Amino acid sequence: MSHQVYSKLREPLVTGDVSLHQITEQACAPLERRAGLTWWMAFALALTALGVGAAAVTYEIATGIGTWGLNKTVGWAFDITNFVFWVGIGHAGTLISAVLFLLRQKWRTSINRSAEAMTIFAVICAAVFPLIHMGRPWLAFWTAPYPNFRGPLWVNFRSPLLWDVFAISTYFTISLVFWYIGLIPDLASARDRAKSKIRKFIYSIMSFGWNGSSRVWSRYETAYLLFAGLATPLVVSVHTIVSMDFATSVIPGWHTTIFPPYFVVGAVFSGFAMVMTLLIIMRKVVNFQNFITVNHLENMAKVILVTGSIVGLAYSTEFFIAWYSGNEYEGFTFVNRATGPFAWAYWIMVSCNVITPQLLWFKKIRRSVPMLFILSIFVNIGMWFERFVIVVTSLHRDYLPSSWAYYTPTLIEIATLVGSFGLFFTLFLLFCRALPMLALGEIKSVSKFGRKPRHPELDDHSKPAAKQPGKSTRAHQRETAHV
Amino acid sequence: MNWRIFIIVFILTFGISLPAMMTLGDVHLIGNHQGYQPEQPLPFSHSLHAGQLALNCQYCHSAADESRHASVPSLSTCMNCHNLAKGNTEFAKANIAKIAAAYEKGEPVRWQRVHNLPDFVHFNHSAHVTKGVDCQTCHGNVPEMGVMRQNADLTMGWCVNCHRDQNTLGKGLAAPTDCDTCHH
Amino acid sequence: MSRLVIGVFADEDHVVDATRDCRLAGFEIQDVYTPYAVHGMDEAMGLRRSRLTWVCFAAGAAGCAFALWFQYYTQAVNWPINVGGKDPWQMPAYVPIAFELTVLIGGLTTMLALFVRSRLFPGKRAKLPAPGVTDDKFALVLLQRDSSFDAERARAILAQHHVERVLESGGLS
Amino acid sequence: MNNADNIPVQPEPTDDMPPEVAAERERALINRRRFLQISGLAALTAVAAGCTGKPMAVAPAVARSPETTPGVAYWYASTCQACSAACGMLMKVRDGRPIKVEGNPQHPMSRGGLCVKGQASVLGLYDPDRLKAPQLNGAPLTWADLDKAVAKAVRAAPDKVRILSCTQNGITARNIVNEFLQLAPGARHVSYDAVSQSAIAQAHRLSHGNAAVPRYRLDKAAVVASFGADFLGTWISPVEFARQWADARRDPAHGFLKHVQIEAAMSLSGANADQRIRLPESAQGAALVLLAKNLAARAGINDPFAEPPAGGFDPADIAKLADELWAARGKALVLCGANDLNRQLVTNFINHVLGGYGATLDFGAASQQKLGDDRELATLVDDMEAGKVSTLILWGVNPAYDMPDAARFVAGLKKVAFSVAISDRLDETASLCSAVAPDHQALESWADFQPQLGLHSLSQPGIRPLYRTRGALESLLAWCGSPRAGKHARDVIREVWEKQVLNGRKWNDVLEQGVLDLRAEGVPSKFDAAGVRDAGAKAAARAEATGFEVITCESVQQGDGRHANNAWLQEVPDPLSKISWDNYAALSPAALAKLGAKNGDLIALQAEVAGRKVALELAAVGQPGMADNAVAIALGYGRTHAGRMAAANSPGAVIGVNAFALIGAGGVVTATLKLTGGKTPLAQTQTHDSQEGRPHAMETTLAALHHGGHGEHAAHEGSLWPGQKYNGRRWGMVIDLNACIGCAGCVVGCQAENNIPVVGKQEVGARREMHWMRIDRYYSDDKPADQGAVADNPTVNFQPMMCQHCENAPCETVCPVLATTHSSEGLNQQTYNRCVGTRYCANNCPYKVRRFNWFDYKHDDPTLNLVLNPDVTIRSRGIMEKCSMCVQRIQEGKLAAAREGRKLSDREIRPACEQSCPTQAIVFGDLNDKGSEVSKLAASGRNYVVLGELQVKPVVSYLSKVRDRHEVQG
Repeated sequence: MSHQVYSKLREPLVTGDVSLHQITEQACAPLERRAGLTWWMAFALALTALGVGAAAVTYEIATGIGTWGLNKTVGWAFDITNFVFWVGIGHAGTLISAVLFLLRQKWRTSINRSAEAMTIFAVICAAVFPLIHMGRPWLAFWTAPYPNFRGPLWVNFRSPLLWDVFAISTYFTISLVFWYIGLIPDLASARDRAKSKIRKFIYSIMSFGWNGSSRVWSRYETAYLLFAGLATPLVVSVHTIVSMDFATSVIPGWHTTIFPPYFVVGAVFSGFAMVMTLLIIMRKVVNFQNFITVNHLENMAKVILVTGSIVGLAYSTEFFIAWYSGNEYEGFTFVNRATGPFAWAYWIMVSCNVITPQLLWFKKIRRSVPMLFILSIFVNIGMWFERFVIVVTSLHRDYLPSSWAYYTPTLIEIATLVGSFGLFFTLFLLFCRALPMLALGEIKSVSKFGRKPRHPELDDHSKPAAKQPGKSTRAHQRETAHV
Repeated sequence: MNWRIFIIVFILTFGISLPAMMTLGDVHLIGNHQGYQPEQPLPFSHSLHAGQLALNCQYCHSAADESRHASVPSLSTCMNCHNLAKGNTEFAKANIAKIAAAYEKGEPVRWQRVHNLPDFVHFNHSAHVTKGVDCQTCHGNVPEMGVMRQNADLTMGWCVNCHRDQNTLGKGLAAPTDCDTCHH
Repeated sequence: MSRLVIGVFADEDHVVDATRDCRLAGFEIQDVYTPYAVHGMDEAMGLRRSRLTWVCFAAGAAGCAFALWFQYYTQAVNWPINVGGKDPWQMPAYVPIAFELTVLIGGLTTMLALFVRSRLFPGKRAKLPAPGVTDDKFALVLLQRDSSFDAERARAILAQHHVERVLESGGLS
Repeated sequence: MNNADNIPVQPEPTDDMPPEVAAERERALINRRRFLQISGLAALTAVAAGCTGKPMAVAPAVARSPETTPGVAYWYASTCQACSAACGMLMKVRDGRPIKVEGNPQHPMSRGGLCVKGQASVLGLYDPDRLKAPQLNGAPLTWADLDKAVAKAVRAAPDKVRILSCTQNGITARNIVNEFLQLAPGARHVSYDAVSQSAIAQAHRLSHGNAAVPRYRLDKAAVVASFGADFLGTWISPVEFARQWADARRDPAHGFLKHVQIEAAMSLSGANADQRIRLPESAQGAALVLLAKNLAARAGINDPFAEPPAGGFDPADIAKLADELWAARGKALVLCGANDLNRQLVTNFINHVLGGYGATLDFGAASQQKLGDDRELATLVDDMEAGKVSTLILWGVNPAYDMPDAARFVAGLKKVAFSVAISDRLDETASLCSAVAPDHQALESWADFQPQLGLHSLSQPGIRPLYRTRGALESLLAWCGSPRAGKHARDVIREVWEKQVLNGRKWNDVLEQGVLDLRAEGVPSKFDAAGVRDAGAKAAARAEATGFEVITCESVQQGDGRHANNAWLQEVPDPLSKISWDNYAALSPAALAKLGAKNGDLIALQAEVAGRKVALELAAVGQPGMADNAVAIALGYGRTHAGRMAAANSPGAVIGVNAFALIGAGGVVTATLKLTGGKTPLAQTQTHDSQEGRPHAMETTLAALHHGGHGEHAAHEGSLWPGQKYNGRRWGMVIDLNACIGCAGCVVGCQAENNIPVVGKQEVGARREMHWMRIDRYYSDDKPADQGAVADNPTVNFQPMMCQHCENAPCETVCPVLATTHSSEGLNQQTYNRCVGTRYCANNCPYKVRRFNWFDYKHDDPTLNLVLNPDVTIRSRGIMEKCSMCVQRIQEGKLAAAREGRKLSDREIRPACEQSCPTQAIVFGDLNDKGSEVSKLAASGRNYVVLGELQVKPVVSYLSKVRDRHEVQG
């Protein structure tokens, strides 16, 4: 045993000595046991927030956008801020599942399911806002280019808002497919251990008759790889297109070529922060410390540190270009951000997004779960304010000083924001109860990773290969595949 | 469940029904009342007046060449003829007597409007009459209609396609297809 | 009448090796049922590379072409409308949607192809060779078409690879 | 659309029914109103009806009269009665109801312009708070009964009858008043103006033996100096003056009227002047006297004045002004806005020295617009107090509201046995009277006017009276027992006109024109300098001032307050402060800071005016350009009995405070100000005053222009895209900032034409006003002013701003549903019914001219809805809207030309803003037609587009403003 050398870099992805069956047991446990008090309290809280938001949205749709604090100068504020915020949150999920998959980052396996779920729910939250921000949301279907009897009158394919429609719906669809395909084998596991008939029936329908056939696994793996390949440029494109809502406009502070990369990085930044927030809660609540280890958190903290620094670079680049361009409107907009009536929002953004992540240079902080939790909350707040700063401070003082105006949100808008969090957590909590939160198949496939073999008879790898054909190749493969 | 059945159901649901519902729903939404033929308070016959008697449309609908409305004739216009023409049949006599009585009393007849456009469409009769568009082009073969009926579907596409054809098919009326032609 | 010989294993390394050996010994492998995608199984079973990649590529290309054509048709042919003084055919503006439809149609087609090819659909009844293949068991299923099937040898190979138990069955249900 | 379109209403009004059949008439009225409700609502219900296909009935007229073709608009000439200026007006009557009023281009005085109040007066017709039937002691009755009661009171003591009327200058009105006075021997008629200028007439009585206000002729002037007279905004005949002023400055190559304004409070005239001298009210007399001395010295005549006390102004400024005036003698004009005999006498002396009488001031067509006589009014009130008045007929006046000492008037009124008010509503005065005889609204009435001697103007109705009202002329005839009693006012007027002025001209021709110009010109007059010396001494004298000098002024939008219930006028912001729905205490920013107050802080104002203690509480507002020791308060607010709008739509509330009590008897009124600690929200449409040095509202100097420079108008060319071609017409507009005075007439004209909703104080305060057009007002602190510190007396620039109809419109590109697109004639079209309301277009508009329907702005008052223009869709909530360049007018114009088989001529189509502009600052036309006016102006050296560097290529361009002033120093 002592001659077996395992690299220090290859720390086990799953801590604790768990067998395959134990993985299934532990992962399916939250589905099968009765919900605890914590869950019910959290669910009640989320549902209340959702109710508040639903009431606010109902009131707004029944009365008019005037129930918000917008005016003729500031035509978007909380609505689009929330939209971009949630889309951003939705990026980490796909990033973790697709990009890290393509990069063969095996540590993703224990967090990708919940990250993907988070993506789906965040995109749902995001999609609510373009819908309810419309003056006549009941006519939202007019943004679809369907054949009609108006001439036919199509849609305007030049509008970034229409690109959004396509990007968000594509992103949602592909993310959902990706997530669901990942779920199918695990649903089969849940099905095959289900005791009650109803459970079995539901999981039977949802698992598409999955039986673990290796022929299907083979295609499945190819398809999964393809989805990852499709989702990776997609995730970049979505936030690029969202950024084009602003970048293709003529408003100083919006009309910026740096926006696409800036938005994508910001989305990764905020998305990872939100994943971290959620996972820290989840690993505690459902006892997943074995699967979601401090190593996972540290890895994510590193991503947050890098993206946070890029975001900080983007902020300073904006200022530099505003000065360097010599454009008086552009220059004013950025000075106004830092010193104008919305300076408070700007400095919240800078301190949360640029300063706090720098603490992650310290390993102690990176490995301190409470510190990470607090930091991730700060980043969430900061990234919300980043979108608020971009949307509102650019609009409130643009070209003609005669139109300059201030913006104050109303209670309805705040309630809508609260409601979107309610929707998100309601969906997430239901997900925790109804679906396997860990990608069983994937965790099982890495459960031996960085760990000594479970079976004593497999201990000796130095035995001649002839005696056990294939053995040495397998073991070798496993060790090299992850280099 | 057989997977073939599943695929058929899937295609039926998403491939056909949804697009069909959307397109048909669209027609319904903008209020297609083609064929609308409301009952009128008096049995006035266009086929008699415009058909057999060959009265010019604008004899009664006199504002068609100067106003956005073609205008429904006033009772005095009816009485121009019906002072003398009292009717040949009992039915005609009775109804013409009703007109005369309403005229005497000064009570207008409340006709049912056949062609309705939404408020955001500013159609103008005079623009079309001035350019020599026949009434029948839109209103159909009125001289053969006993009771007036909406001939065309009056959808936007119907308007626009005719306007477009004027330009592309060389009919030469230079009909605009700008939005603000009708929507302002 | 064909019968199945099912070897149930507890470790992925064993089942992979058993599969390879069985295949090399000339046994027809009906399938191997595993709780997760076992690395090296394709090679062990001698499976060809999946053609889903080509399906995805073709569908994506078709989606892209459709998107470009559709945007061109609606904006420049069917009813060209002056929007912001721009040309009816304004390629850069149509790129985002062309890309999105490439991904959407490519992705959905791949999904459908996977489901159709693998006969997966909601409500299908799962046919398991042995309990636990979705949990912690690995089942190697050998197809016994005729009497030339050497059951003894098969069992021997399975046993050599630490098979937990061997079942025989008339078919999966 | 309009299911009532085919019901005729005769615009030619018929006689009132005899009073005996009042009951029957009432029933008829109900039917009629029912119809009006239907037609008004049709526009609104049709959206729903059109979609749901509910049956709609058409009830055609039983017999159609001429000029009642459904859907066709007819225009009738009339006279605007929104203030005493009596400008010429045209009424647009569509389907039996006036829906728009515009200036009458044939009118020699107003020449097609109409001020903001005039534009809004059509809404007054449909005011739901009008009185609907005569009243006696609070109970409605028939006209016959009312006439009996009034006639009895008149007959009882004819010598104790007094008629208190607003300025009545029409020959028929005078004829009837004279008949009344003859039939009631001993009765007296007193004229009363809420904002009196009676000192001018009195001064001319002393100096010229002619108690008249001369006709001021800016069209003949080369230099005008105004001491506190806001002649562009509110003074005597602002529309006439504004046009003359603008015409005299329009083409700087051919003469340029220099305008110097000397004033304490920032007025529209001061904002537009070449040079504005900020001078406290108390120093203006001294400045006038010094100017007179300077001029006398230059003229070499004996100077009757003592040296005035110094202080408050720089004598060098006055000397320079004297030089300029003297150089332009014969073409110079000095105006004085103070209702102060002494200052007016000095002004007369100055104008006399400058040779103005007979040239720039003319008695040949003396103004008849302000006939009020303060002394006669004082006598009347004395008589009332002394019980010498038994019957008081109040005609078009509201002294209980707008007399400085209203309390004394009210007390006197209680001693009058019988009082009858000819009024359109139960206002502050009418509600105290024994009887109320509701008058027709201006658009329902026959009347005549003579704003200047020899200029006769007719008013004819555009609709039959909506309620049981009667014209004032008819009422007076009925009450004095005239043989003409019971005759229709039209016939009475026609008879008088036939006798006095028609002189063989055809009545119908004159009626069609609306105006008859028989003015004499260039009448010489003699100057008598006897009283001038004394007046000069009194004018220059300065009391030891403590506290703030109070300046009460009419605001451009509210005037004397008679339109307080007109929502359009409440909503239109003040041209300078940009505050709507309120009046306030305007203080210089320095004074505001000294008080430690911020905009909107409540202050308590206490003053003693002519022995009365006055205490008011109102919001303080910093107004650059105010003299530091002055506080200015707009009159016309604080109406308690005007109606629901003046009460901000909540019973008991009142918009603003009544400042009439602060009007003194000629001298300077001072007050103490104290912060109360309270705050009040202000509805302000523009909160940032500076242009931040950006080249939006551009300005150049006359000298620079003569040297070929006109500011930096960089050309912005080049594009990645070939762009769209406009082969037919390409509509465009040029706005001459040199002519624009910022009066906001266009704003209300646009509102009336385009069915723009009123949103109320709270929503305006939330920056959600719906006006498609706004006037941006900038205070420039980057250019040194001629006097005082930079921010204290800023240069003011106005810039009308509405949709610029950019060829490369950023709004169009971003709309996902093609709701905003470009037309083949170069217009940016907004298709309301396609809009889903993402507001992306508004965000991406660099000019911020798009307006969003935040709520369903209710059109639920069936009477008010009658004013809606059937050619413009009512926008529901969630929809974006904006200036369409009055595309309904463009369609109508093109169609009219096509119908008549002719080519469309240049300037035949006029958008509402262009039409309404008193100074003709806006020109619309075809940019592809090189001969069109708009093309010529677009090629002018002063032409520029706002934000040209964005390459959005607006088709609206501006001509930079020209001021005759010194170059920027340093």
